[in-house]
Amino acid sequence: MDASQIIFGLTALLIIFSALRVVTTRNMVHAALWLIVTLFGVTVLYALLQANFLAVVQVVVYVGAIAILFIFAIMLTRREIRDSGPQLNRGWLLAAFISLAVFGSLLALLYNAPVAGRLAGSLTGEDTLMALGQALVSPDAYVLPFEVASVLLLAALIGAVYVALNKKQESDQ
Amino acid sequence: MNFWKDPINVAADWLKNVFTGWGLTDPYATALVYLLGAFTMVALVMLLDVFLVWIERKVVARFQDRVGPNRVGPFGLIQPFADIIKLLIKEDITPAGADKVVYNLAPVLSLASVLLLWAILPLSALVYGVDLNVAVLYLVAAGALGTLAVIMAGWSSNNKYALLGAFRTVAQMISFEIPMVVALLIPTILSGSMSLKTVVERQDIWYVILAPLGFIIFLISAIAELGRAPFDLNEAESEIVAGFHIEYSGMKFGLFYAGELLHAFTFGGFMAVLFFGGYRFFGLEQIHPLVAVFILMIKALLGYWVIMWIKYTVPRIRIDHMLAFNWKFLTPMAFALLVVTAVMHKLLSGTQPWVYALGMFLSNVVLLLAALEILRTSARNQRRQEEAALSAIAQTSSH
Amino acid sequence: MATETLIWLIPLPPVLAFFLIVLFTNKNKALSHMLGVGAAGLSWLASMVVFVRALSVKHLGEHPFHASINWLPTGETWFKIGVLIDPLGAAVLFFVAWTIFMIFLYSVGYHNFGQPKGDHDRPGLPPHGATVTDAHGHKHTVPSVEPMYSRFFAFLGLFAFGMYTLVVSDNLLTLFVGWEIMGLCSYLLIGFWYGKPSARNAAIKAFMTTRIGDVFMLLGIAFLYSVTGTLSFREIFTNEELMHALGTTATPVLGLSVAGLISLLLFIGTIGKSAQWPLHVWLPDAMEGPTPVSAMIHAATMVSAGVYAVLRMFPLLSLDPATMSIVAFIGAFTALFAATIAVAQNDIKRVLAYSTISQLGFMIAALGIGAYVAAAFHLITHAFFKALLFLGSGSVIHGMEHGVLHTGNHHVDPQDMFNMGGLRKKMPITFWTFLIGGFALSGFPVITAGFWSKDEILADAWAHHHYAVFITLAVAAFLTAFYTMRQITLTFLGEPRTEEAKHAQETPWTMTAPLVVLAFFAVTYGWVGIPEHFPVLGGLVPNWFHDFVGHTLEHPPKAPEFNWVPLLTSLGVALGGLFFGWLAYRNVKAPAEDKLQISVLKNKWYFDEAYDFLFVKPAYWIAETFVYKWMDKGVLDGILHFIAYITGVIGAAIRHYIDLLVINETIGDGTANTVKWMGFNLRPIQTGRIQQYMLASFVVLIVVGAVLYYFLVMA
Amino acid sequence: MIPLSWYLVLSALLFSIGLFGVLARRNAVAILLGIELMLNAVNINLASFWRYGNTAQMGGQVFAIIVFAVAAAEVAVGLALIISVYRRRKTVLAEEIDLMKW
Repeated sequence: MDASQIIFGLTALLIIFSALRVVTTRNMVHAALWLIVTLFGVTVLYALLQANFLAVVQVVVYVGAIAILFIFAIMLTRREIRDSGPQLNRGWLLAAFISLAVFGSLLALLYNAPVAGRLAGSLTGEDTLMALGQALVSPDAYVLPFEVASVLLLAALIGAVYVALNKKQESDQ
Repeated sequence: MNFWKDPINVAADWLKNVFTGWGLTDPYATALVYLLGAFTMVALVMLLDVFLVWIERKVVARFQDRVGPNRVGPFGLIQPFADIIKLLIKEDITPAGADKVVYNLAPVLSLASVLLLWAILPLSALVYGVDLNVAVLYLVAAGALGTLAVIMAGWSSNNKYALLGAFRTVAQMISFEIPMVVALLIPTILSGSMSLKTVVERQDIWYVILAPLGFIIFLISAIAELGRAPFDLNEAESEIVAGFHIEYSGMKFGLFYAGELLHAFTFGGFMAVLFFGGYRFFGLEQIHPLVAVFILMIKALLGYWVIMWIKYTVPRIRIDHMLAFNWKFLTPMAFALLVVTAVMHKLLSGTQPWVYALGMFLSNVVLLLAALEILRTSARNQRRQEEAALSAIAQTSSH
Repeated sequence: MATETLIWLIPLPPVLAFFLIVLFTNKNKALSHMLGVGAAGLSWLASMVVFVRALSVKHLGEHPFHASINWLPTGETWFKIGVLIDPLGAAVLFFVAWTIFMIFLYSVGYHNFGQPKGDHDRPGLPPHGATVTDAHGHKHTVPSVEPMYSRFFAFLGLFAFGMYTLVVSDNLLTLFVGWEIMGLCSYLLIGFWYGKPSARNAAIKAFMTTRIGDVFMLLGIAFLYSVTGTLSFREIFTNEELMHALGTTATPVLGLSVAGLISLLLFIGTIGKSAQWPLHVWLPDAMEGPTPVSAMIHAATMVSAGVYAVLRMFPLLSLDPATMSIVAFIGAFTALFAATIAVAQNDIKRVLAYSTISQLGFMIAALGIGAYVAAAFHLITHAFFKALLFLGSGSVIHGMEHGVLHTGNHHVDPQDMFNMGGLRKKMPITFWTFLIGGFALSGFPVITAGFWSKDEILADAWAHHHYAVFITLAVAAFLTAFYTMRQITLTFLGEPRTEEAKHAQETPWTMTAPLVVLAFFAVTYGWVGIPEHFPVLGGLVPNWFHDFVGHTLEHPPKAPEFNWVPLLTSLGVALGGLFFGWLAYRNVKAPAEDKLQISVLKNKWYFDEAYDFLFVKPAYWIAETFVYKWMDKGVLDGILHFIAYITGVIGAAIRHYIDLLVINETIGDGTANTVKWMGFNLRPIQTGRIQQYMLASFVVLIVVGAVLYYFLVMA
Repeated sequence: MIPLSWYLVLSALLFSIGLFGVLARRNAVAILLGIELMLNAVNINLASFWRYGNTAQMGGQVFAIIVFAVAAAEVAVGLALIISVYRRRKTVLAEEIDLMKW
């Protein structure tokens, strides 16, 4: 049991617990905050996997922007601060069963997949950030998905503004 | 590695040997040593924070042509401690209906986000927290944590005004994050790497000379990120009471206040590292690591002084003007600068250093002039339309 | 001008007149008749010039006036048409020109040119006279002018053109063209007064019967063309081995040779045209037309065209004795047959019509027995005195109409001989010219031309031992003389039997002048053909006609040597017939007294009824019942109705079993119902709740994943 | 050292928890939270496959970044829609937003 395994165990527990909390808490803001805790757990995982760039981007993008967006949305769409009534809809039992079934089938897949037992190779000396940067922009690697992603973001930006904008004009009249 | 050259690492190894002696296996020992190192760093920084309170009050006084605290101890040095004691004694009130956990966690997080920054600040060639290769982005991530703390504070204090203040602060911080990220990219382009240690090492010519406009944009967005001076609208007295930390009193407010000051100083330090050569001062830093630390501290204080200077001289800007300024002027200019620097860096990379420096400097000046020119024409059009509207109203009324 | 071009131009003026009258001067009566008469005059003049030039040519037979042009392209060669004037052509041209000119002049008077318009005359009906108030103010009716005056002259012009083309043409085709134009004109002129139903029926009857003959003639022409490759007379007849080939090669029909068959077919055309025995029925009815028409068409020119055609084809005919005997038989039989009918007729024009048929029978019989010159001679003389008789009867009728108008009693038929009588005092010129014509017809010895030509035929018959033909022709001649004298006595001699006869007046000069001219020819023309060894008069005048016309043939026939028997028989027959005719009818007052009014003769041996019964009724029956009722209505309509019924049934079946059942129920409504059912059952699935959709999709994911996994990985 | 299977099991578990969140929660925003969890699970997988695979091949990390971009875009548009639905329909519960067309 070396250090990384311990850290992995702890963060795994943290992630699973906070994910369950996200899904079960009745107070929406708490759910958002628990999501943020999960995100931090995932950041730690990335750090463990020595994917530094992902870890930092995870924090900047998810925690910095998306979580806050969630909190904004939750604030804007609640009549009163505390949500009342059960947060689970009627078919939650079937949903639970289905998710367990999915989990089971994924485990089955893993059980048979040959790759599962492999160990991590050494990563000393390589500057993964430089390699990632080049992979992102070199024409024969991933420049096209990168550009398409940027277009997607632009579209989403305009879309969100447009949807919100209409509403604002209406509310102005 | 003799003690004289690299005192901290020598101490660290010594300590580690002590722990292994006590029977801890190697990983645990290193983990413990890192932990201790972090503690010492935090302690020193908190001490510095106290000193900053004093500096703040003295400088503010001097700006407002008054002496500032000089009663408590020589030159008022004890005044900060007096303040701390006052805050500790004050009654700690928690508003009814506040979300206890989140309410109490908010101030801790805001201070934590500032302390996290010190991990990547290279104090000297050998003395630094950790040499992250994504240090620049780490800086932005820590900023994101600060935003989170603000929201949690605003929402958990169950106060409509706190919530509104929090929203406005968050909007401001997120908006100014983008020009800051772009401004941070410029030293990355010039030095070719994101880790601050390599930025400092490759900074033979101070980047402020190569990209003065970059420094200005970084300065403006940093001030906005802090929520101070011209952009401190959210906790301005004349606006909505005291912003998101209305309901906080006692030491919780103290934490927020200390966090804010330390954040300002940290950004002074980052300005020094990114644009003023960090701990390097024409070779003086090789003498001894502590000398390097001292040089860095001097530069950081200068940066902090500039921030305070702007704070107490520039009038407050309205929130929509501020956001408009950011989105319509600062961000486009930042992107333009990024492109220009990248292109010029590639063009001039082969030339002598002085040609390179001159070229970069001139490009920045030209860009600045162009930006100002665009600003002036749009302003003039705006004024002409206003006058036309006015004259039209005047005519109709005169009939 | 060259004779050939002159010959080309002869037919032209009448047809020009026809078009001018029809198109332009229709309204102006004076201008129209001037145009018509002028054109006829021009043609007459041209014919006379050509006739004189023909006489002046020695041996016209060998090298006649002949010119031809390329008309129809037949592959590399051209079908040539042209004009030919040989001795026969010249002679016929002579009498045709004269008769046509006389009839043009006569019809001016006949149609009362210059008289006032009729009170209630309608075009299409004969004029009924106009009431005129003279200087003293009292009214009396005067014959009115023919309303369709210029139309009459136009048709005459067209007819003249047809006759002239027939006469001058050098080949069978243009001959046939002229033949057809004359057929058309006879139809138009018989039915001139188209208001009268009898005129209309007569025109149709004439046209149809001649048409039957023409069909066979056309067959003959086509057969000739296909065999010889040309229709020109000279090209065929001068070609010895062609004639020989025609004569010898046999044909499956009746065992005749090719030449025989062709000539027989052509002869059937002549039977139709010259109204010989089987196809004679149309000529008597053709009397419905105005008298100049009857005179010109049905006495002088048109009917003689048939004989002219046989004369032209005589060399071909003479090659086959069988056809010769058929022709002879038909000619003789028709002569006797027509004569018997003529005796019992009361209408003045009908008597003459039947006499024309019998005289034509004489000519055909002459041709049948080989008497080429005699036939031609009788053809020409007959044309003159028959035209004279007809025009005479026209002026008699015209006079009687004066009487009818005078008395106002329109029920009296101006044409019935028993209403006349004693007209010699009222119409002296008409009487004398009519008398000469009658004597010429009956063959009064020596003086009249009729005697010489008829005697010629009898002499030929006797000389060539055709005794059967000789006897029939003699009897026919006797009957001819008898009914001629009957006619003369009934109309002219004795006392006027009716009021109208008393008031009959002489006709104006335009009508009597032609009578005198024709009478002159009726007498003098005979003297041209007196046979040399005639007892008294033989040598006085050279038998010009015989050797002139004879030379048209390759080897001209010998004149028959003199024999007393034919001479005596013709003398006896002629004088006997006349005497008995006068004796029988000198005091006959009414038709009842006439012993010869035997019904069988009166009704023309019931041929009309027979034909009606044999052909017309069956034709109607076939058209009416057989084709219309049975074929059209019964069979075709039947089939159609049956098909309609069947489709109706099939349609109903399809609708009932396939359309309603299969398509509507199972396919149409069926699918609709199933879709509705499926839609109804599937609707609950679409709850609108997004989570249920995701739920369903993941269930499917798992199931499919498991299945795929099992198959792909495990197996 | 941590075997790859641990990461995969963890991400599978996180994925199914997210799935449960999506299927069971009534609040539309909670559904988006669930989706975020699922996307994070995917990212863990990508990063771990990158790390335990051939680290020179940056495919894993690149796709993780792209998942970040997509997630951000999706959240932005999703929340904008939910807010506009809320303004129009005054409800944010998934069950009540069940009209097929507006």
